[in-house]
Amino acid sequence: MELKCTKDSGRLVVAVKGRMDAVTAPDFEKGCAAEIDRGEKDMIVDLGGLEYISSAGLRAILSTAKRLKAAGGGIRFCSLKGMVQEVFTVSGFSSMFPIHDALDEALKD
Amino acid sequence: MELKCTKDSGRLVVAVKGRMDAVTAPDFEKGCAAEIDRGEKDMIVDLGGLEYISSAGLRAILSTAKRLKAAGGGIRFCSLKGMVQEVFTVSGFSSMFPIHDALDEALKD
Amino acid sequence: MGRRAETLCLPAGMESLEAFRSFVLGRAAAWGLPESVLQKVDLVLEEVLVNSISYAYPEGRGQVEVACSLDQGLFRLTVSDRGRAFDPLARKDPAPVTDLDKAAVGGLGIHLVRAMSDEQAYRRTKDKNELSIGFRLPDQTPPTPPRTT
Amino acid sequence: MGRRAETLCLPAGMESLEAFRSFVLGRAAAWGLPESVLQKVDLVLEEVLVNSISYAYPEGRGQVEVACSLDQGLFRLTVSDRGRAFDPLARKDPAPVTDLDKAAVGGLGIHLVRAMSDEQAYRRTKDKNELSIGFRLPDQTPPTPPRTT
Ligand SMILES: Nc1ncnc2c1ncn2[C@@H]1O[C@H](COP(=O)(O)OP(=O)(O)O)[C@@H](O)[C@H]1O
Ligand SMILES: Nc1ncnc2c1ncn2[C@@H]1O[C@H](COP(=O)(O)OP(=O)(O)O)[C@@H](O)[C@H]1O
Repeated sequence: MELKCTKDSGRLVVAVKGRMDAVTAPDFEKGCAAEIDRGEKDMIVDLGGLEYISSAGLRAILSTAKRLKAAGGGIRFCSLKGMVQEVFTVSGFSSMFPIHDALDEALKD
Repeated sequence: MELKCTKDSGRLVVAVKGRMDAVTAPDFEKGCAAEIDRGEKDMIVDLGGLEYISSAGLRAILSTAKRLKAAGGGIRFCSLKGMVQEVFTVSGFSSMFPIHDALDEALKD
Repeated sequence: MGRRAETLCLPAGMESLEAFRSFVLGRAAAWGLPESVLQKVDLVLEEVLVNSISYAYPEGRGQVEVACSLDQGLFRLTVSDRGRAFDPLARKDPAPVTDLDKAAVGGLGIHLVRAMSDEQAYRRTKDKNELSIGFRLPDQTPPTPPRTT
Repeated sequence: MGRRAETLCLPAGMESLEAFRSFVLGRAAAWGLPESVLQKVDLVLEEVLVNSISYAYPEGRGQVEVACSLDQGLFRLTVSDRGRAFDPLARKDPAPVTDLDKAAVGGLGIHLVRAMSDEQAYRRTKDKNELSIGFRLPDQTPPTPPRTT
């Protein structure tokens, strides 16, 4: 899994690539926690490069989302595809979080 | 396994690289048979690049050697190393065939 | 008569995940499972293995065995351990939670296993947990070619 | 108490050789076997597997199981099949032939198995052939460091 945090139009974009599984999911959680510690409250997670996610990945996302909400902010996702989209649907994550087709739409919101 | 047949000082040198196992040994036998069909009677087999040999490899060598002898010629080996040398020793092949340390010695003989 | 199952048995540790994965996906790919099914197998395998590894042997480490077979269009994955008895299919599937404050962290693995596979069966025989998951292959009938008149 | 054996069970076909090989060498390397022993394991595994694959199931195909374990400096490889009973260790080791005309093509596999391993045992239990081969690891005592005075 590869994690890249950048600022786009003043907003934090976390781009995730590869596989988010039981082995790599903690890296996502840690990477996001570091940004929250740095004062970030809102996060756009770009999953365009994510090929695989398991319940360990969902767990890492959920605790990140809870942290952001506790900080008074929130999380949104964009560019889900294939099995990642399917896992978001069957887990209810697609109803729990704002989901955008592409990054530019997420940035407009 | 990689097989390269060249002429050096007018003598046929067959250089073998990689692994000579149950899957690849028939390729050695076929490659040599083609040379014998073309009229070759004597062969120097350079095993300097061979990393592994199993009984299937010994079997392929033995039938090639029998063919060459039947044609009135013979086979010799050079540059054995590691486990290939050990397999030649415990199988008796080192006593059955002329073995040389290096190709230039085999060519002198 | 179907194919006999092919099995791999390794210690119940996270370091075994990758070997199990390449064994199962290697077999499944060799048997011609399409990418869409491979992804489901990949996910279900991780969920079931991680549970065995995390919960089956609270004191010390045991072994986990993974078997796969293909029979009449059904790819079957069976994961067994000799840990404490646990029937994951007896758990009521959680009602979908869409409120972040109410969502519990965890507990989604077994839900995904059900959602991503076509058949599930649990057996306890002697001291063995055996969870068997079936994936139906898409119909292989080739599409009717378009008419060219 | 040693490690429990780790096993892989696949169809008795030449197409299974590579999967068995990467399983066994992967385990052996993970357990720290030195290259010199790995090469012997590689060879012995091929010889024993090719025999099971070639001779155990004359009519149709069955399964072969490979187990490996490490216990007190002995790496043990066990190959089992449910084919016809055959004890390779009962064969008299052939006298070394050094005359090309007298050398028979074939029959060197079991000889190499013996020569390249430290222990061999065959068991027939019920309908199962079980050939177990042990490789002793070189003494791990680190060499005394040279004095620097
Ligand atoms: N093999 C098992 N043995 C014992 N308990 C298990 C086993 N698998 C799952 N469980 C229990 O079921 C619960 C739900 O499992 P799961 O849906 O995979 O979510 P998670 O593991 O993320 O909590 C686990 O928290 C655990 O208490
Ligand atoms: N698993 C087995 N079942 C039945 N017969 C076997 C088995 N393994 C070996 N044999 C017999 O033993 C002989 C010697 O085997 P081996 O030393 O490996 O040489 P090779 O297979 O090259 O002939 C074989 O030719 C075969 O007749």
